[in-house]
Amino acid sequence: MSQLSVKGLSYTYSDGVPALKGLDFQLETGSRTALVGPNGAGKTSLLLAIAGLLQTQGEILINHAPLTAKNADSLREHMSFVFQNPDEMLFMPTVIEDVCFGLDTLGLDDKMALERGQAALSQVSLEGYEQRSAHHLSYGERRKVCIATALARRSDITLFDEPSRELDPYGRRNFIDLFHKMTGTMILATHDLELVLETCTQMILLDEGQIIKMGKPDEILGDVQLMESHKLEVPHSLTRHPHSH
Amino acid sequence: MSQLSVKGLSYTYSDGVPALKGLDFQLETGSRTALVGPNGAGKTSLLLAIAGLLQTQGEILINHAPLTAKNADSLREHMSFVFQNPDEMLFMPTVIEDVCFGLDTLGLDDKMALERGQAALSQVSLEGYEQRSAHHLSYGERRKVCIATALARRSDITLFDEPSRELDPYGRRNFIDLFHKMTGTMILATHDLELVLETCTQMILLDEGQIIKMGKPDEILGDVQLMESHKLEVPHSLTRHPHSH
Amino acid sequence: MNHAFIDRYSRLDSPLHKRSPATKILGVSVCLIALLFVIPLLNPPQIWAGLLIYSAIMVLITLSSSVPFSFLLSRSALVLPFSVLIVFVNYVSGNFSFAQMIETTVKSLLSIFTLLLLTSTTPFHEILKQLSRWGTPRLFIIILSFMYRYFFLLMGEIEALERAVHMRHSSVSGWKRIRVYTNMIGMLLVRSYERAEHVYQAMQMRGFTGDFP
Amino acid sequence: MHIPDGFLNTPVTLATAGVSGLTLVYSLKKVNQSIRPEQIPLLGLLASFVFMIQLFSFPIGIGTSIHLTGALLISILVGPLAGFLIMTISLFALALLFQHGGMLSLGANILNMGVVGCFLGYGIYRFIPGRRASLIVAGLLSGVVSASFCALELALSGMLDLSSAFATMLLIYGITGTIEGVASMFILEFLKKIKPELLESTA
Repeated sequence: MSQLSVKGLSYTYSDGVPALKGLDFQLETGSRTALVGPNGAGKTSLLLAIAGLLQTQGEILINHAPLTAKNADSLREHMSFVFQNPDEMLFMPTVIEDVCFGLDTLGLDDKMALERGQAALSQVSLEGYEQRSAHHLSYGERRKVCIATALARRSDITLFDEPSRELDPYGRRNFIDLFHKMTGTMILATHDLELVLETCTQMILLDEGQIIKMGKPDEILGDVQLMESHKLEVPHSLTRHPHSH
Repeated sequence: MSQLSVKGLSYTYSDGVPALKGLDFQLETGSRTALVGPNGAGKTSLLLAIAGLLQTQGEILINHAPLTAKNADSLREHMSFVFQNPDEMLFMPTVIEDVCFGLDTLGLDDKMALERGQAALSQVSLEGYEQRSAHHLSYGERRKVCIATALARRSDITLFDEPSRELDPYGRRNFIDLFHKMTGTMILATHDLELVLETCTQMILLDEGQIIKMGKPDEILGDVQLMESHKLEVPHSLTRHPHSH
Repeated sequence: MNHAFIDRYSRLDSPLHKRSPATKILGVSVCLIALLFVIPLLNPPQIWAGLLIYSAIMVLITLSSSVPFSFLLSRSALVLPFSVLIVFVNYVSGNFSFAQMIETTVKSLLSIFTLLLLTSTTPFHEILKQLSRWGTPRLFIIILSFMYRYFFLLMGEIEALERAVHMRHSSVSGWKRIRVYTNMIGMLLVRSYERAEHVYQAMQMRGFTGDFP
Repeated sequence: MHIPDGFLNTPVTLATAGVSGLTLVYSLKKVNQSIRPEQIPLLGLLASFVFMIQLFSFPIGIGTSIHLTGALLISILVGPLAGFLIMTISLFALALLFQHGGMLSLGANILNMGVVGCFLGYGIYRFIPGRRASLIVAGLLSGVVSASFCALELALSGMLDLSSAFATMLLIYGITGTIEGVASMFILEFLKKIKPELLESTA
């Protein structure tokens, strides 16, 4: 069952530079897909396009419904987006208000929304943080609040833009554990190729707005020639160790 | 010959939380040292302290001269700092103005400053970018401009805060190549443990404002117990590959 | 500048902190009106008595708040430069009444002290919520709460920009200083615009269509 | 110049609060009608921005320091009505959180900096042709008018002898206003180079 289907998707920045050039792919329900590519490949644009936040050409089907300017608002009810920069996602005075922001548009009353929000906070081990404000939290904690906002929505599709950026190895490990506990279809744009290997079952290699290859992460990331021709590197865990054999 | 000597260095944030607690270490001229530790360990505070940008307790000697509020300006003439976020360093309308900013205080006239700036831009392969605005460049290019500002100063000591953050593997490789071409004493704070192995000859493991260990990167980073007790992970290139032996 | 801690005592636990924001806002309003509108109606000796009684009340309230006096007094003293300026201008013009200046200065000190008791015992967002319950227009409250949220971020950015300048430039002065600082402000504005775009996208993702709760 | 509480008498306090209050009600109504949802976070960020630049003071001698108000710049960027709303909100927050200006004298401060800076400043800016000259004249005149209002309010409250105070205040605020105009000019030129689309709506 394909949950997301993209046909001939193109997008051009307002200065006329093309960002996405006719992409076609389908993602199954429950799949975990990494978007990988050099800076400027179009990863963030693709995530924004799927979320209906850009004016694109081509077709995007979400749960078989075409995404248009008109129904973007209602289709977004099935999606969550965890942005690169937590400070752009957290704008309410307290943590719990941030986590519950917008839950009313999903048809939840205040009490249900609060319960969901608290459950989400405890999933990211931030119980007791409800009344604190985001600007008093550490970077890792702010990232966790962002993930909690997505968890509280219980979306069919969750989009992550560079989730491990600026996290120390421990915070990154935490994220990976949480990611495995989450349900639904996940799409994750990242430069962290080791993260791809630990979290995703398939990946899309993007470069200059085009899909170069779609397939299993270890096969694509292990292909030295392919990686080098797209300004990437085979991650260490896939290279043979100098003193093996 | 020690170029930088730190004795009993302490720093407390304005809210009373201690950031650095009595650090002692010395760095030789031309050494390349990584500062490693979890978020909040005090890495950035230590870099800012060395640059004389914080009000600290204890002693910092740069080229045997004690750093004080009075001579910080003149000692900074021997130092460069590449910030975490390029947007915080680049605020002039054009790239060349950013690169040449402050070169006049090093006693260079406009013509010499311009030559130095252009030489620095060509070292980072950004010839022809002089009149562009840094704001319109890609992230990787902006990082390169930041490095060029440091190169143009030809400092004895260069400080880097998270230089590989947000760079794609290719941009990161570029940075490593440039780093090896640079001269002088280098101090580099990072979460990217593979980067430490590729660039530095020694490292300082920091946690909670204290030096846990100072020594060779492969020895410290390869110590599973030590890494885990400080919220870090042994980098992949130091772990034995599953199918070796 | 202690910017990160502008309401740093607002999360303590004291009898005054536990009072509802409504009580405290109303209380402060009544106090300020009494101090600035009612006391001045009295005859000169009574004015001094009034100010003395008012001060005593403030001391009692402060004692029940566990907010340090030193903090309240040092912040209240921020009004002194203005008083000094007015005294100076009046002194030059020969239109100088010592008693009047002391009275005015005491009134401003007490007025700031009173407001500080509110902001040091009530988190800012609680004040906003209460104002909103009393019918303050939505747009006013929204902008105010965004302002508070992003102030800390902007301060961090301006500090970083200043550090970047100090790092490369020992003494920026005169004309050049204006150029450098206006560039910094311009850069900050550009980034604010871009951040605002992203914030709006994040709001849209969570169902925001223009109606703010 | 933020007038603290205690310096204005009751009639002046009430009159200035009335004028500022009515302007606020009007601008809220107008902005509410015309605002697009995507502008909401922007207005908040700009309020934060004004709040911040008002905290940065430059010493100018004789124990006095000045700061920019940001009113002219903000009005050019988002229009005088939204600009006034942003100024009002920043001044309210400055009084509440930073003790810059009193709470009951807020009406007077909004009148001096918000009404004058946004409406008069912006009006002059639009009226005089030539961007550079118009900005400097707008800055200078709104600074002078703002100082006159401030002096007048203090004089009517019996705090100042109008004739003597006037010259000093006009001099100081003529300088401040000119600096405000020049700074706005440099900032707008920077924006024009880096992100010209910000100025399209107002060009």
